[in-house]
Amino acid sequence: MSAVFPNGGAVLNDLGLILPEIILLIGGLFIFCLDVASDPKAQGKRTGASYMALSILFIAAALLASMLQLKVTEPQVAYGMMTIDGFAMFIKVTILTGMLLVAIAGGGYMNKRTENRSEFWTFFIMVSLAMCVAASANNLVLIYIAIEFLSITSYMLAGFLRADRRSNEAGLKYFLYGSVASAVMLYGISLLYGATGSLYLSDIATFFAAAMEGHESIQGIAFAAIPATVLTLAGLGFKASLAPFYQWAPDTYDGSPTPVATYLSTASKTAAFAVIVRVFVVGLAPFQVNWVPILAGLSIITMTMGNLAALRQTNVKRMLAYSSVAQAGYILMGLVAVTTFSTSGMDGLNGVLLYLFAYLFTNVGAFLVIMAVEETTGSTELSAFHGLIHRAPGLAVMFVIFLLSLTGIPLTGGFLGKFYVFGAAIQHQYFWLAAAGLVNAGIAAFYYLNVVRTMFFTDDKGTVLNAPMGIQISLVICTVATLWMGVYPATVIEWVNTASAQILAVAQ
Amino acid sequence: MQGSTWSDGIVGLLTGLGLPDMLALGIAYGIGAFILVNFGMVSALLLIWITRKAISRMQDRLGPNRLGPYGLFQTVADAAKLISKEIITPSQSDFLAYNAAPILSVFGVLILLAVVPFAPGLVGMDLNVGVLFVVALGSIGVMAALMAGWGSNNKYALLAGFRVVAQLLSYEIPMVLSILTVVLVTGTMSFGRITEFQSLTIGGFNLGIGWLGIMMPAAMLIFFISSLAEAELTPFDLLEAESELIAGFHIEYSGMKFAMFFLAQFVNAWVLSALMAVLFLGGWQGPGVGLPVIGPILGLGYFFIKSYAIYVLQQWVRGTFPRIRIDQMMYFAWKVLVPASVALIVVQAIVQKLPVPDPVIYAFIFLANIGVIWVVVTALQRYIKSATMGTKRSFEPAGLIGTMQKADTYAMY
Amino acid sequence: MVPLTGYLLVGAFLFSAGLYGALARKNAIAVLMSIELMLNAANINLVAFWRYGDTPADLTGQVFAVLIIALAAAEAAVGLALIISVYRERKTVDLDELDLLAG
Amino acid sequence: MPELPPLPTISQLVFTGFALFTCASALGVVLARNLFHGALALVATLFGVAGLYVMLEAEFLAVSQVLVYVGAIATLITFAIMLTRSMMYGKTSPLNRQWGKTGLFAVMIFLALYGFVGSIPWADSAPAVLADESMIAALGVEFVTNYVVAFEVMGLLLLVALVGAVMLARDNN
Amino acid sequence: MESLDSIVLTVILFWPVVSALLVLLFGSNDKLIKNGSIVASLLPLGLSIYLLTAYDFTVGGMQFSVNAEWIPQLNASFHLGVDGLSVPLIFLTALLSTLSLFYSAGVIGKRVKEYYFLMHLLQMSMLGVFMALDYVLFYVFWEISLVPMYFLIGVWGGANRGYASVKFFIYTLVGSVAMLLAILGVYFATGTFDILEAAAAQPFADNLTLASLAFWGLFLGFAFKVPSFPFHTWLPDAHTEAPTAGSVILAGVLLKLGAYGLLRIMLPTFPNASVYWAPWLVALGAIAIVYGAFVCVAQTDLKRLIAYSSVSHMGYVVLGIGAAATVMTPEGLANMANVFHLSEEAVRNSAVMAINGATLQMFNHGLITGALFFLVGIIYERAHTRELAKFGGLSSKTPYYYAMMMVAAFASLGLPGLAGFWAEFFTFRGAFALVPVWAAFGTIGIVITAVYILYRIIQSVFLGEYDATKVDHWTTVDGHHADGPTDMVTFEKWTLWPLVAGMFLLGIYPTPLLDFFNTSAIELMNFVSSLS
Repeated sequence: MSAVFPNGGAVLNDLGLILPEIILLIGGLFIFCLDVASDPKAQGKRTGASYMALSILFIAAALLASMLQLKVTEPQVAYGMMTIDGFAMFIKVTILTGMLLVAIAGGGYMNKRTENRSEFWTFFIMVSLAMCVAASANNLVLIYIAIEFLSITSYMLAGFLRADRRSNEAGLKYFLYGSVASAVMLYGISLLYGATGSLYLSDIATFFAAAMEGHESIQGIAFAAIPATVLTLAGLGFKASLAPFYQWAPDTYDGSPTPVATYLSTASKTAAFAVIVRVFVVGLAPFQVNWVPILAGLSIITMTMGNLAALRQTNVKRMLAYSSVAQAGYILMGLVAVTTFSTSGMDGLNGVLLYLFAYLFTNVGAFLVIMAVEETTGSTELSAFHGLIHRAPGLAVMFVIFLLSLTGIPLTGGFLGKFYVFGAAIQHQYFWLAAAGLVNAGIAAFYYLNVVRTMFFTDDKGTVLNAPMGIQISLVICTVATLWMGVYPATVIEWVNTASAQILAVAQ
Repeated sequence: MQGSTWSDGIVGLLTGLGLPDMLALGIAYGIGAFILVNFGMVSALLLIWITRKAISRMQDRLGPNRLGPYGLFQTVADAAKLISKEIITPSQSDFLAYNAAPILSVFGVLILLAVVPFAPGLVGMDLNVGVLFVVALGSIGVMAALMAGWGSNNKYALLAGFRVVAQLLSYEIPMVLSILTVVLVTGTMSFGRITEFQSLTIGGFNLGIGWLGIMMPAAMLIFFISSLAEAELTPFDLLEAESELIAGFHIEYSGMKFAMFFLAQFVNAWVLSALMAVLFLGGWQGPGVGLPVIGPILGLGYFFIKSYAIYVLQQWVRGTFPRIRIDQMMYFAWKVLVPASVALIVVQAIVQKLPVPDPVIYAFIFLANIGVIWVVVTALQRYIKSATMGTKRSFEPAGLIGTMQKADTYAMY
Repeated sequence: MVPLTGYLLVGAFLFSAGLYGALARKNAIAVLMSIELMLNAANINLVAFWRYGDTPADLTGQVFAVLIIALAAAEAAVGLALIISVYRERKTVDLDELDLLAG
Repeated sequence: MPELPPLPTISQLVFTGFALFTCASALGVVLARNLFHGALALVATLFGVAGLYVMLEAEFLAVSQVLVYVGAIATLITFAIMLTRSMMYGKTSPLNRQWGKTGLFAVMIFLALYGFVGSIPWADSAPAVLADESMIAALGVEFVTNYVVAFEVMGLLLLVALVGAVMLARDNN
Repeated sequence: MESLDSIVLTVILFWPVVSALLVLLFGSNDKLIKNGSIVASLLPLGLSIYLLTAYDFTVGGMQFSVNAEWIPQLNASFHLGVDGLSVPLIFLTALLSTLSLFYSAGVIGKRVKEYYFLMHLLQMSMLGVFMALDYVLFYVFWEISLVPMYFLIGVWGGANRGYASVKFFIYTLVGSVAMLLAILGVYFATGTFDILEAAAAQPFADNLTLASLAFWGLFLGFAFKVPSFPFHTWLPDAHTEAPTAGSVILAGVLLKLGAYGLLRIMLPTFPNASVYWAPWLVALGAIAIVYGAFVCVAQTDLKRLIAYSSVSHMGYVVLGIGAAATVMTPEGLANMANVFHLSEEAVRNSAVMAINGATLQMFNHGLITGALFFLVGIIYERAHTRELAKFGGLSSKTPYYYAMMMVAAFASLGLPGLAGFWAEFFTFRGAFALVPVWAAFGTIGIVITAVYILYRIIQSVFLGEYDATKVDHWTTVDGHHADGPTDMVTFEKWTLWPLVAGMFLLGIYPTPLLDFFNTSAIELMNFVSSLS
């Protein structure tokens, strides 16, 4: 029973390669079946907790599995469509870590608010699975389907609290925006298929490379790559909340349940960037000169729009939503300056990965603080954070660390990310891009500090606030990771370099 | 489009006259379509007559018997009456939806006749995807019902529209799944090929009794039950339940428009019977169909006998079973038929991959079918026993329905 | 023979029309219908490109199209569920009236 | 429109018919004031597209299109329209405030695509395809070999979507 | 002592972190925190004195170096080292930190734990900047210093503290991000983050445009910190709102970070660009001197006045550095010699003198302004106002305070015999030889300084008629009601004496300090000569 696939791989051998996905698949179905099999009357808080524990277990197992593969030396292909390389594994580790943190912290939040606990946890694992698949996919069919899987599950999770009007609305709006965007992307993909005759990224790259060398017959057809690229980018940019397709993000993050918003703004964004990297750096590599200015422009618009909008917010959750839009702009900055054979250790791509990794812990942490405050005060307005240092010193201090990391202050992971993406821009002498980043750093600092001011610069003592255990655990992990990446980043950089080197080796 | 079919001759004739291929084919299909449509219309009269007769006998009365021999022309007279009746259009009805619905309804049924293989070589168009075609075009009927329900501007009609969607879509799934078991065995979706598959050649002579229904009784049963629901017959006639919805989605229709719905309904029931005959009872297969000249005629005869027999069986069920409630209807589809058919498919998919000769595989499939029937019946029986708390009643439809009312909490609606 | 461009133009038209509907219609269900148009546009492209491609034995376009049809079904199911869910709470599916989240 | 040769062949005529029908119905979908009529137009469009598939010799796809799109999606949409019918005969315009700008945008998109698509020298001759029967089989084989991951993920997606849709749409009681 | 030398910088640098953590962990008792912190801070102070004594002039250059692997992928290492420029500044940092902690023990009553934690962190970051020889490390410490300062202003500051702290943070952040971009540019040009190696590699030596971009990137970062005119607008707000100890550290040390960066990084790394843009630096410095002084005269708030005096005084530093920048290349040196018809040696000496003036000014300004801010704090604790108009005739009521203020103010004025004099002397001596016009313009500032020191501070606060009603509510330093101004108490005296002593000492005998600065200045000029 070892059918061989055209692009390599055999049925049983490849199972090991996609072990994280398999674990998640089993986990999701297991929880689902467990719920179907169990007595509906006996369900309650206890089952919620056990589903949560199971989910954490499965996600942790998948995380472990992907960590074991982190050191793959040679990119491998599973079932013809999934590339298992350092890049994919790093993204998977990032995503699964994020999901794990959200699960630990947000489980109680969701279990308390919904009756459909098994569905929530099933979807939660499935969405992790979708992101993992997206990180590995090397064929536009699979990329599209994985992204849709991720999106559709996310729509449902965003609108999960059916009785909550805000959640409802967030789900619907997310759905409508998202579906339009993915339809646009699909149309772009179809043109790409028409132009190149294949949906494998490697084939597409080969075709365009040939076209760039000027084979008469295909040069004309390669012309179609322009609308194709633009349309595809529109869809991918949507998932990564890049301008001008970011309007969904604040609405969705604001309205959806906080754990969902947390993973949407971190893990989901990571997956989206992973796909963008694969499509642009691998598939459209020969076209680099054409898409770099587009991406650079998008980067500037994204960070500026995000930051300017965030300035006006009085709701911290919404503010963070806009800020995460701005952060996407920074991440994109690294992608603008992808270099093959960089001797400086900064090839743009590792900047993106580092940023994503650091951003994950930081933003998850920030959202978890919001969740902790929301759990007690029921509000995410800025006023709910008033004097937090007296009410929950630990929370306040950790929040400051996350905010500083988002600002890009050294000794935090956020600085490392900014350092790398700025480095990439400088290396390619995109000074205007770097200048835009500079101005935006100032703008961003303003609204981040506004929160710090609310939390710290008062002597009023309010009611004491106790964060649930799960949130505390996740928060401590996030804090430690954020600081660790800031103080001694050598290990992470080593992983990231391996990951980016592998994908760049394919791309060049 | 394999093999020689009825259209070859016409096409050959026309191209001989100098017409382009496409045009010739178009004309040939046009002729075929004309014949089929008229067959459908006319057979509707017959079908209605059969129904009336069958139901009457079950109710211990004679049924139509005045007009023509055995009252055969009664339906014709009824049709004439309907045609001459006033056509009423409700105020504030949706013009487009209201008027298009009956047409679509008839269209959706008649177009199915195109893929029914009447006899060897005698099929409107032997599509490769004939099975899917039937399932797909079935949705036109759903749309028509929805349009009628919506367009009538009547709340009963609208409610019936909702029910149509719920019921037809629900039962479409077990139906498709049961068809899929056939497709799995035969490896084709063409009705012609499925029929051909059911031959049984012994010593060079085609006995024509390699019917799949023998091998797959469970699948056949599922198909039959689903087809009852698809045809909106009792016990699944909730769509027009007089006591609840007065007359269903066509409550506001009168005269010819009503007649069209009526016609569509009967023809639909027959088409489903015919499909069951094709899928499970060998279609035109029978002893002697392999013979040179007489074969096709025999085949036509076999086909009609089988399809009308099943039609009568449908009416029989209709006449004897009570109507079930909507939650029971949904429950039965989703929690009995779908799991059973899924189980069948899974078993079949695995069994067919076994490296053993075909007869062994068929034996396995047969056993699996029996097994599924046994499991379903046993489960239902135990369920009934536990639900009726000790009253010892054997498995019977009334008991089943009686107890299923207690299953409300688990119903989906 | 019909030129490939003909199919592509039908696709382009459906896409543009769908995009217009998706952006301009107020009713969420209408937006959903427009999205279906866009998906169909992509499907027409895929199938047309497959048919006119160099290697019709490579069924990529058709395979993708089939998957997209299935996906559209999933998307529509979830979308309508969300619409119903919102409608139940708000008694409207007019996007202009769904304004709890803004700013 | 594509430049037709002086004497259109039958297939071109049929194509033109289908194309016009599809496009007109599509316009109906986005412009219809009455949402229900929009849904009917959608059904018409979907049938038109199925016709195009038939012309492209993708019968399986055409039938799948009707099966899934008309049979499931359009029906569901119609169903939802009926459920939320209080919106139906609203006095207000079905279009939002940006309809003008959006319209211009859509026209520009179409013209841009027209420009691109029309100016690219696509291959105009189509090679012969596989015989129908073996094509469907080949399609099936593709699903379980080259596209097996996509196929499996798709299945999972359908499962999740189904469960989620039921959960979201279910009445609270 | 070999083993001590190899770890002394690390110990100095991280001891405050240890103290901070101890504060955090064992800080249940305010008194314990306060006393413990003061005692703890004696260790870096002692070790910095050890550095002063142990620095080997005969060898010169970077000593006590530590170079450990940190981020090997980027060639960034944990590289510390001190030379004649940084040793005195480290001492200054340690001294002012200890004094601030000591003084704060007397006046800080709320959120003591946080306060001391932040003070320790601040000390660590400032020490780090003076020690770092790696760009990444440098940047890390540089940027980190923002955070504790931000909190110090924001939590323990005056009424308008929110605004002031954010302004401080964002201005410096924007500047430092610009600096970061320049640092990255240097990295890509040289492939190393080592400050010394990068300077030796001379990035962008052949491309003035890029060099200028990097130069201005760096300058922006440093200028915001110095603060050089016109980047100074955050300073008055921050100084005014900060708590006393915060102001002291801010004025005494943080401003020096910028000037230190100019000398350590900017001049040697971009000599070409420095020469090219030197006139601008000089102009900015001179304008700052005059402008700062004029603004001082117009102030009504004592603390704000002293804050602006910092702008003016740091102008001397920029002027001196700018003057030296004109000769940062051999060509520049030759050119200058040519213009002024002097020997290259003489021009070189003038440059050394200008640098010496700037560095001396950095140190002395730390002492003097530190003292002045302490003094403002002392009166504020009693009067709860800093309005100049509300004071008058305090000389008779608080003679001790008056004396202290006189010393500090005259030192600030540059009275010979006190520390400030030498700095101004050397600066102008150097600058007159190199940039005579702007130097002459700058001297206007000295006159104006006299005006505001004598007239605004001495006259309006201490002399004239004492009117008890002008101040609403006098208290003693620990918050009890008082009928009028009370004189300095012991802990305040103890705080100020070291500084005042320093002013006298360095005013009379600046040589020991000058030795350090002169060494580094000469090394810098030697480096210049080595370029060719």
